[in-house]
Amino acid sequence: MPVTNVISEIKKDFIYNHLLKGERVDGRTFDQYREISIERDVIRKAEGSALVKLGSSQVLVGVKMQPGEPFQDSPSRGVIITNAELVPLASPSFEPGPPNEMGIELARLVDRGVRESKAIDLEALCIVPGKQVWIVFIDVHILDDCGNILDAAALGAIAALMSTKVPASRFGLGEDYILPIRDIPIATTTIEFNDVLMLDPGVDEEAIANTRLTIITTANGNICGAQKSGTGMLKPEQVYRIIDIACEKAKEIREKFLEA
Amino acid sequence: MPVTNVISEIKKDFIYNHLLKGERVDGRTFDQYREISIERDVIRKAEGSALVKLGSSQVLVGVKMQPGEPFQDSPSRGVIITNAELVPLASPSFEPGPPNEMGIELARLVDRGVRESKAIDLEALCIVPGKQVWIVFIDVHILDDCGNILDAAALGAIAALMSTKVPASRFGLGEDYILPIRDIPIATTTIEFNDVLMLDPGVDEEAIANTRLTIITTANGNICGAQKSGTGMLKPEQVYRIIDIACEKAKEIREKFLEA
Amino acid sequence: MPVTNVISEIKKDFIYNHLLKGERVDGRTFDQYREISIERDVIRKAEGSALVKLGSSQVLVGVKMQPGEPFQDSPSRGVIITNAELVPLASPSFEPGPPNEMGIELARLVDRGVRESKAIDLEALCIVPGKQVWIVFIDVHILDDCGNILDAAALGAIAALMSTKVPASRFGLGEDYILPIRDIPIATTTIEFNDVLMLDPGVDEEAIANTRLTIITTANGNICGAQKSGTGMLKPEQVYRIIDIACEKAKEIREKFLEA
Amino acid sequence: MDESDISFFKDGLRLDGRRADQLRPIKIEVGVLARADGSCYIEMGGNKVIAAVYGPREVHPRHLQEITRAIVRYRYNMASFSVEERKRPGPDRRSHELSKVSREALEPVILTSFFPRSVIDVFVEVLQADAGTRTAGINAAAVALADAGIPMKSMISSCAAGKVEDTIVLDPMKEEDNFGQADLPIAMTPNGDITLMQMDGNLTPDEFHGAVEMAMKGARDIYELQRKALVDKYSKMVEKTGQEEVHACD
Amino acid sequence: MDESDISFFKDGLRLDGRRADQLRPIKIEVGVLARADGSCYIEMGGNKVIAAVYGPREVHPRHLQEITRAIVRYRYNMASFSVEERKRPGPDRRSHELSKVSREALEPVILTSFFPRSVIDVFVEVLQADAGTRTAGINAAAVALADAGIPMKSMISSCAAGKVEDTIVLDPMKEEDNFGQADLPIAMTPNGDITLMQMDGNLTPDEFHGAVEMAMKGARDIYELQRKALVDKYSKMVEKTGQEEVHACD
Amino acid sequence: MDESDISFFKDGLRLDGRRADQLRPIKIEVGVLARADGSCYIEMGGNKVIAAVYGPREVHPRHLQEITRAIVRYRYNMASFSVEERKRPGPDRRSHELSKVSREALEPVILTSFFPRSVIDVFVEVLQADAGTRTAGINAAAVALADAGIPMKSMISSCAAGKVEDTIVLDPMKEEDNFGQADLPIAMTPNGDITLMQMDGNLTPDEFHGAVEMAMKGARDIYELQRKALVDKYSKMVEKTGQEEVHACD
Repeated sequence: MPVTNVISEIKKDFIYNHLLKGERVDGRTFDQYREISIERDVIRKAEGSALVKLGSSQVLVGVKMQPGEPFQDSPSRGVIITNAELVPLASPSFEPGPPNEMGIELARLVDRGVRESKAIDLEALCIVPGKQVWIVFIDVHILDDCGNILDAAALGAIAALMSTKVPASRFGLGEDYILPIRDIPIATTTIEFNDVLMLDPGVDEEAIANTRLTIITTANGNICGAQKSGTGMLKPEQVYRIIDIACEKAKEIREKFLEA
Repeated sequence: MPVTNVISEIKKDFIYNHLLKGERVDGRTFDQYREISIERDVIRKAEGSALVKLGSSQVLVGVKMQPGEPFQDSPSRGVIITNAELVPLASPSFEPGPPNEMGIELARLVDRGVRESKAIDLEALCIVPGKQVWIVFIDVHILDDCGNILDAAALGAIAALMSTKVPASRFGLGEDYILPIRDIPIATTTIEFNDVLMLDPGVDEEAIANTRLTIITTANGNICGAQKSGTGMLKPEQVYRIIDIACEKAKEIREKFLEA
Repeated sequence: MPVTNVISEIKKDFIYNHLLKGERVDGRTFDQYREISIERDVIRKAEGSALVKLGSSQVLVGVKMQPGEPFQDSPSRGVIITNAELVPLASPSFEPGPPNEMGIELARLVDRGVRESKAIDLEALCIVPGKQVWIVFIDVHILDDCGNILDAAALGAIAALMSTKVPASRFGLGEDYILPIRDIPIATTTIEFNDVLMLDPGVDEEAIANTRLTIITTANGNICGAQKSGTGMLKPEQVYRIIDIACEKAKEIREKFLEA
Repeated sequence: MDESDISFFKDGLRLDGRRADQLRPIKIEVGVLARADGSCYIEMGGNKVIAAVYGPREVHPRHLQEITRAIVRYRYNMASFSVEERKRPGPDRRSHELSKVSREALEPVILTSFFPRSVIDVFVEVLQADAGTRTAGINAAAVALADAGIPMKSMISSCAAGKVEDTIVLDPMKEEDNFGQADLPIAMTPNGDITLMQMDGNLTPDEFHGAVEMAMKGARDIYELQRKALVDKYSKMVEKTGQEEVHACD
Repeated sequence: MDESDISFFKDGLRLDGRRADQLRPIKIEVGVLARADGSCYIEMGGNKVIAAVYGPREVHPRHLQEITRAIVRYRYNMASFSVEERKRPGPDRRSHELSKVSREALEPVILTSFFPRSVIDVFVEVLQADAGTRTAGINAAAVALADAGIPMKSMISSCAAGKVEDTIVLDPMKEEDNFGQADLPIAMTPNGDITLMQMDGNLTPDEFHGAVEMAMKGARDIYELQRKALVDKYSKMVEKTGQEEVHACD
Repeated sequence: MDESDISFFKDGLRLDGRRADQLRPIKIEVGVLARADGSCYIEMGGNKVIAAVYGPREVHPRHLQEITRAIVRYRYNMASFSVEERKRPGPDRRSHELSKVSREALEPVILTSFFPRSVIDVFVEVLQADAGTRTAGINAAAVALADAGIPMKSMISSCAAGKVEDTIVLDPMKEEDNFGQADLPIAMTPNGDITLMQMDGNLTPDEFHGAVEMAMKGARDIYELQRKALVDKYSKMVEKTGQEEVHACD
């Protein structure tokens, strides 16, 4: 609708002019996240779940587990399958149908954080070596995209995993037990615009400053994942600055929301 | 083609004006079906088949059977799989490709009639409990859509099932035998227009009066399925009237065509 | 782009006028192939491979093998699966996505040549009768479509098969051995235009003279495959003439490139 | 539908303590999403369903446009984790059918002629399923349409009746749905015009009649809750005087 | 293609009692469908095939339009129950290839330049298959095109020849097709212009020659039957004087 | 990523005899395809990758058009036979992600505003894979864009660094990639603006820093080879005086 486009252009100008002046339109500082809330165990039918709100962005993550076959090249390790549904309910720009490039990238980054941080002890998920292992399905359901759904999804994934109970009794495999989690990966995303770096972009900031760098850190402060996205460029020094910010911010978030 | 559209508009007006005067354009009474014919065993390669003509509408239903795995939650019961192909040969409005909403609804209603009436004794289709049962494929092939293909398809399905021979010998499972049928579900569809109810709508009547109610009845006069479709509304009294008509009409059809 | 279309129309006229004068635009005689080169074992990861150049057309064929289940109706024979990817890199008219009609026809013709000539001894590819046989994947990858990619693909397929080593040791099935090849099918394609027959059409000749006949011959001079394509017609005498040319030409190609 | 050995009543009450004609607890929240033009979250018993409305907006692809009216699209979707055994993402045949009948339940009251050549999109996500997701979805969708300011002739309310142990019951829950004898969901306007009716199982004509009446009674009760939820939201908006509602993030 | 242990001849006749150069029984009916612009039902031996033609009509999607002529589409489809082992619905690679060559068998005689920017759709449904479905489909489709009033330069007739026990035979049936040595279907105009030619198996050039000639003889015989079916239908229409043919339901 | 029992170094050199900061052998050929507007073939170690560029050309489907600039599409695809275990044809989730980040690696230097409403298509086919196919693909694609005459602000060069046995190494090969501790591919302009950065595994911030610097060094070396390949091709063209380059078959 033409009207919407005009409004959206005006809004962009508004944000753009703020950024040029070194201000964010919602009054945040550059390294400030919007308000974060995490509610766990919201879906009784899932083995684990978490609803993450990041400002107005809302992401629901559910974890389901069932026994299945291991991969041939890792016969005694559990399997992680991560999927993200950018359902059209969450944004006027999402369309029905199988995940597009953006949904696939998001799912793969969430997956990478969990996998590369070795957060799940996959060896512990072996039932019968070479025959049967636990499959962990991490399903990310975006409900409201007001920007930076990636960080929210990654946060939801680890929070849901930390609340996951392995449903062993349902499958006649002994008593249920808590899924053993060994690390807490945190993803933080920064955008760059006119050499200004801003954490946790809102949806309009994302539209204007199309260079993003996501850094995933482990509990000991190492980096287990990184991804630049968008059609812009970054100087190496900007990358290093972003890493410094990311490590610090991830530590805060981890301590505040997940180690409590 | 513009010409066709003009003709179709004129035709609609014509039918519309008849309906306003309480007449159907083909001279039928409101509770009268078009001529019905059922020819069984028309496809030698199928285990059972029936070609149903309902006026000019033509629907061919084939039944194939083969051994397969039962569902986990019903290990000793056969499986029914119903599919409908609204092939583009049958109507200018059908398109190639996987079944659309309309084809899926039709298949699911045909399936519901067979399933909810318990027409097939699924327990009798168990070969080895939990391992192997008979799969019954009911394939509906619409050949000519001149209206109310749903009733024709449902009629074809039960007629084809009543002529089905279980191909046990082909699979080394003993001698062939007649598929045991325990009930004869009949679907009757009524449309509503200006508070007039009309059974068995023709294709143009369907286009004009877009409120339909399909009632599926069993041999003992009970109701085993119902579905309103179309973007109109029905008063409860209309629903009850339709049920009365449906039960009576279904009895007639059942006696005339399927119990002979 | 309009400009391209104009150029392409001018080019077509140019070729058309040459053909009317009984000349081919690149100076070839009517029964002359463009330069052929075959390079084998170009892909180390494949069990067999060949890069065929036919003038500027380039086709890469890779053969992969792995153990798998036989078909129910041929329990002691290996399985051939042929696939062709007309990737959009190879021509402005190719589009991403699953093979279209043209890609499917090409794959099925390459397959037919290998299968009907009985080039592969499928009985020799049985591992455990009814349980495990070798699957031979023939994957045709078109790299540059400058006309007559079918002949190039068929040539690539048999050349790749002739260089294929069965990877038995990788699957713990004994020592690797050379895939036994019993015949060398050769496909030759002729186009017809104004009653002139021309072998090995270039891409512009294909566009103008849309009647093609492909003949596949075996080493003993028999015919094991034929396919007319395009929206033109052929007289029986033209067919017989094409067969004579095809048999002779195939013999030359076979001797020159594949029996050396 | 097998009754198996389950007993559905104890001391005249159902397994979850309800009377035969009692609804499960219902919670309705309006305007829960920032990006959507209208939205609603509903809990009906164990069901957790969220609905969003976008539009009227441009139609893509173009050839779906209607010259004289808006088209309505409805997408019913279940989250993978909403059911006991993980569901593969994406629509299956069941969800296609539910999307169709749900759309046809709402379309009769939407004034589509106000918005020629445009589309009104209704998206319903089932986050947790517990029998009755289609009726919960329609209830949420109808409120979300109102929240989006789409002009409607009336509200739509939806409820099912079922039959267990030869008794007609209102708003069946999972066990009653799985092992009961019949299920009959309806949707209707406040003055009793039926826009959705489905049924499977086995009912005599009299039982059918009874089930329809009971489902309609349930729908009437739900209508009051829908109305209240919309009034509550509107009241809150009015309280913040001068403050216009803005559908935007933050 | 394995000959296995089957013997294809007995007392000089084939398994179904035919001579080597004899067609199976053929039945052709014209105008069997009400909705289609033209239609034809054919039985060739055990094959039961129906063809419908729609058009010339508008092209969707638009970008397929040709400015100077009608495009022709052909969809060969097998019903799930048409073969011994149930076929999954929808097109497979084989049906894509058959659709292509069948379209190319008919397109040469259709006067597509009469209808720029439009499409002529040919839909062929195989209801029962018994070797030779592609030739049966083309025969039915050609008659359906005529029945639809599509201007054509000539009729198209299609027939196959095969090789069993080193003998060339006309119109192979299932056993001859499955276990024979070669199959060669053609389609042609009445004056012998070939529009379809496919072949697999193993033939010497001389056998190829013989098979083409025999298939052409079969096609000529089929042409007479196609012609008769069309004339019969036309005669019946003329009998009902003053009564125009109406392509409509009822 | 498990280190298992592999030892990645012997006498200070890697399994293939390289030093830690050494690239694998690289071969670049420009203009290897006749139909494409620009093309490039690259070998990086065991990788064999070919890239083609088409455009600027018309956008289909139309609604993807941008009014003010060309859109860029990038399709990374692996041939079925390019890997040890045959890959099913067609894109998977990994190739979708690689296509996205590779497109974003090139788009910053393409002057898309020169060609409103058009598309620049980049197609990359991996013919043989040996760790590092995305970087090889980007290197080839960048050269192919130049070969197609697409105006660019600068060249793009791509290289990865990895970590094995706690040592940062340049341009990891298959074994190092499969069993190493980290992989960090980048792409950049000749003056060090980074357009692609991905990383997985485990690195301290200092190691991350070291890996970025090493990958940038590799990219700078690759830039020289890209430049040389383009100059060589241009020199040859100039030699054949008066002979214009024609992108056509034969």
